[in-house]
Amino acid sequence: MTTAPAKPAKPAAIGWTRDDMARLAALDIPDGSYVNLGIGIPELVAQHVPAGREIILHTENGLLGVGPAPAAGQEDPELINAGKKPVTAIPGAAFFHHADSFSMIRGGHIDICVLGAFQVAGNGDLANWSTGEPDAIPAVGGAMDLVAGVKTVFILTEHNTKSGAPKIVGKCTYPLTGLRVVGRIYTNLAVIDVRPEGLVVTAVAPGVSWEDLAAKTGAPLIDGRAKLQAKA
Amino acid sequence: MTTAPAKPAKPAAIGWTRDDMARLAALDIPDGSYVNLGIGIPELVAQHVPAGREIILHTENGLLGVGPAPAAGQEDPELINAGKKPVTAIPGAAFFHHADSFSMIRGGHIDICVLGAFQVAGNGDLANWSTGEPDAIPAVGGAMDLVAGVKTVFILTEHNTKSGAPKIVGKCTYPLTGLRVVGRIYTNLAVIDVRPEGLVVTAVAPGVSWEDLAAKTGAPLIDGRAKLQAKA
Amino acid sequence: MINKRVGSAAEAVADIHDGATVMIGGFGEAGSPIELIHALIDRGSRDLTVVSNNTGSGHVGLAALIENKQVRKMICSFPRTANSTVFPELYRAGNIELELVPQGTLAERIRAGGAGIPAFYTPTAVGTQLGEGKEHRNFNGTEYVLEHGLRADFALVMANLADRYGNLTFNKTARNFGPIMCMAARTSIVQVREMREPGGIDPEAIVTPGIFVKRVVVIPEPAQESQLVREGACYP
Amino acid sequence: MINKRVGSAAEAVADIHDGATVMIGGFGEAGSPIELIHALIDRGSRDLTVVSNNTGSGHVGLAALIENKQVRKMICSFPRTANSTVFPELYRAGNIELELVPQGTLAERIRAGGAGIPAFYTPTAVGTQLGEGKEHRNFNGTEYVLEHGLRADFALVMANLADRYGNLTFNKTARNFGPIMCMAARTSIVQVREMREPGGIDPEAIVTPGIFVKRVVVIPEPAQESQLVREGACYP
Repeated sequence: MTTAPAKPAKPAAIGWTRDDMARLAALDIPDGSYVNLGIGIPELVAQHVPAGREIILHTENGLLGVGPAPAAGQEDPELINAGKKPVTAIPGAAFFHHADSFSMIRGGHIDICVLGAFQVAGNGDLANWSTGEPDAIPAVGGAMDLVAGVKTVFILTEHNTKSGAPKIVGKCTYPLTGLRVVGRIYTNLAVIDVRPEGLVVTAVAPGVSWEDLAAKTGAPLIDGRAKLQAKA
Repeated sequence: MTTAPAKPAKPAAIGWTRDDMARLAALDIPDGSYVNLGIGIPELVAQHVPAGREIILHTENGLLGVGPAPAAGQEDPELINAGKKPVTAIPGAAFFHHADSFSMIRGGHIDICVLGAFQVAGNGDLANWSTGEPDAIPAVGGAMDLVAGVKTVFILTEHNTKSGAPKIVGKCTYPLTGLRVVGRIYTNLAVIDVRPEGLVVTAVAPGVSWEDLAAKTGAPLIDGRAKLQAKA
Repeated sequence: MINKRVGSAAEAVADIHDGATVMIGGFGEAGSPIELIHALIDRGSRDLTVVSNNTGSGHVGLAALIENKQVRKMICSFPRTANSTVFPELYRAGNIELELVPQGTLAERIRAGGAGIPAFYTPTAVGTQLGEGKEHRNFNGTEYVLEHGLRADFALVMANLADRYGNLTFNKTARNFGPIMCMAARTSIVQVREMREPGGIDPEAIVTPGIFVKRVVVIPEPAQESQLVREGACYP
Repeated sequence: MINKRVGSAAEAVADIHDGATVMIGGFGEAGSPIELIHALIDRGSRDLTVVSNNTGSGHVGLAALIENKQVRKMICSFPRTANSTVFPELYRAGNIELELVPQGTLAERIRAGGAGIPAFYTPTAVGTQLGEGKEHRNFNGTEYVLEHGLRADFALVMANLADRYGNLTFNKTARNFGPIMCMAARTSIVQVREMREPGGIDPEAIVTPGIFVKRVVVIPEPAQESQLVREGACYP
């Protein structure tokens, strides 16, 4: 009898975990905000709202006041989020139709949305809906409406693609979702503000050097950490 | 002791009464129609819907399913019609806001509206919102929306003004409510269709001669009565 | 914890500044937020642009606000009232501006403002005085005019029920402009008859979701404008 | 007497002709009128233009309608589904057209169609592929694109309660596109779980007033699309 070959050890994750990233983003969401969370990593933000804060979650398919996921067996196929996953509604929730829902988005009533990204450019351009491959089925959903209408757009994403390419780039090569729309980027390596002067790094994950960060980023970065400390 | 001088006899009203006019208009409203009734004489139409027909009355201030006037003492200042008079709501009524209400109007969902008129021109132009006098306070309400959006516009009006001037004219001199919008006119003297070929009289009130009618009308009339009888 | 309730009408309108654009709900007296309007009279803000379907009755509510010379300009569809001479007199004397808008266009402009639509085309008013000077355009053989979305700094609205999130229901035809004005104003201020606990209003029956509401004041028994007018009341 | 109830889904869709534009409600399976769609498959109308947010799942409902080659063109925002290859295969083979519209623009175009607005400006998609070739215009320093109202010959919608006037309520997030599609279609056909007597639905809580509804079919227990997909069901 031979032993199975040992699996190669998973490389140690670099920087923050997804929960760390979600926690950082949640810390930046003021009490009382109306927030739309994109599908994927952004959904984790709901679990990290600091104690004592109340935020109201909007899902574009017609619900304000999204609650936690239902207990197993309690799912209702007519109570879902934009990712088509079962959710619950908090007491004080409201249901509405799609035109009203996107009036909230387009009309500037949603304070913050947290989205994923394929690419973010140094000027805040975002690409997160299509890889532009010739045989891809194009599907945009509400992404373009969200970035056009929501007051502040947070991006929550791994800093690099699975193949190691930077997601923060000088210029997006994928089809754009919106022009100059991103306000802040939370990755596993850093928190980066998109400002008129460029991409300003306000925090770097423990164990990540500035050189590491710069090497994994496709656009120039400005170190804004000292400035922050000076303020404090 | 002297007797009071006899009041001058009120001249015999010519042609149809207002109730007659409303009854004629009501006869032309198909079962199941959605109808908006203007302020004044048009309101009478509601009382003359033929037995066996059901029509749904819309009032632009947010109610579909207007019922009869409330009994004295039962008025609710928050349940009124576009003329700001107390009304009731039928079982099966629905309330909605102003943007939805005018979506019904502008979107072509109301089948018929019955309006008053200052002037109607031979081509169907309507003037019913302003006399254009320099010191008049202009007030349009929903009149322009109704004529622009409702499928069929009926006019219910006295044939002539109090001073005897024709209300049916070659060209409106008062500010217009809409261009080529009127479908049919019910007056105390006649029922007149507005058609591409001109104003076609389909009925004349008892005791009114064609010459009387023509003399009291400011636009050419086509006699459509024979044609109707030929059809029957 | 989110709690949009404020203690008084005075507190609710305290930041309405001179020169503000204020949408005021109501169709005639139905839905007119009379206590909020009176608080605005007490506040004394001047040079206001008011968006409201009418211009008020008698010498209370909206008519009193106008009579008190706080309104520079009215944007409305029907500024005539049987029982009020306040607006007509000021207008004839050239002391108040009027932008007359067809009622459906007014409603749609307010809704557009709230929905992030800067402009839209409508068939209403084509060929009339109220369409003159406006951009015209033909779509599929029909003429339309371009109209612009309307936004406001504040809205004063009367609703029926609210919860601390600002979710609202309305009462019958008092709903009228309230929901769309809440959408179109940066700060919407609502007087309601009653507060409920969250969940105390059926989430399927909420007419205005709380996201459109900034402040709620409870006025359990609002004054009835027509009764005040019959009594010859004047405010202040 | 007005009575919009018809006896069966088959009867309700019997006049949906070849070449018709059909709006179909639903966001994923929530609000998808599966029995009406299956009746349309039975009816066999071809060359349809379908306006719907998605393209269906598995081999039932909307996916089955597409698979049955009845749809010439889809107007939708998100034609990708984890568990359906029906649309992608036809699309890659060039056998179905796609007009991809951002979800909020799709909703607003439908609402505009129903509200008599032929066109409006929106900030969504400016600077993107989906804004290319569209008329652009600047209002107050911001760029917008012109979008056109959408109407349809028919709408197929799932609601919850109805009365004989066609007044409707919906259930939770199954409301989504239903109310606006009822507005935008010349003939809107609605399946509901239950009919009530007039007055049996609170007039303040009616979401879609009956004026927007032409026919109602009662399907007390509609099939659950995700369950059918799990079971590997195919229609017909």
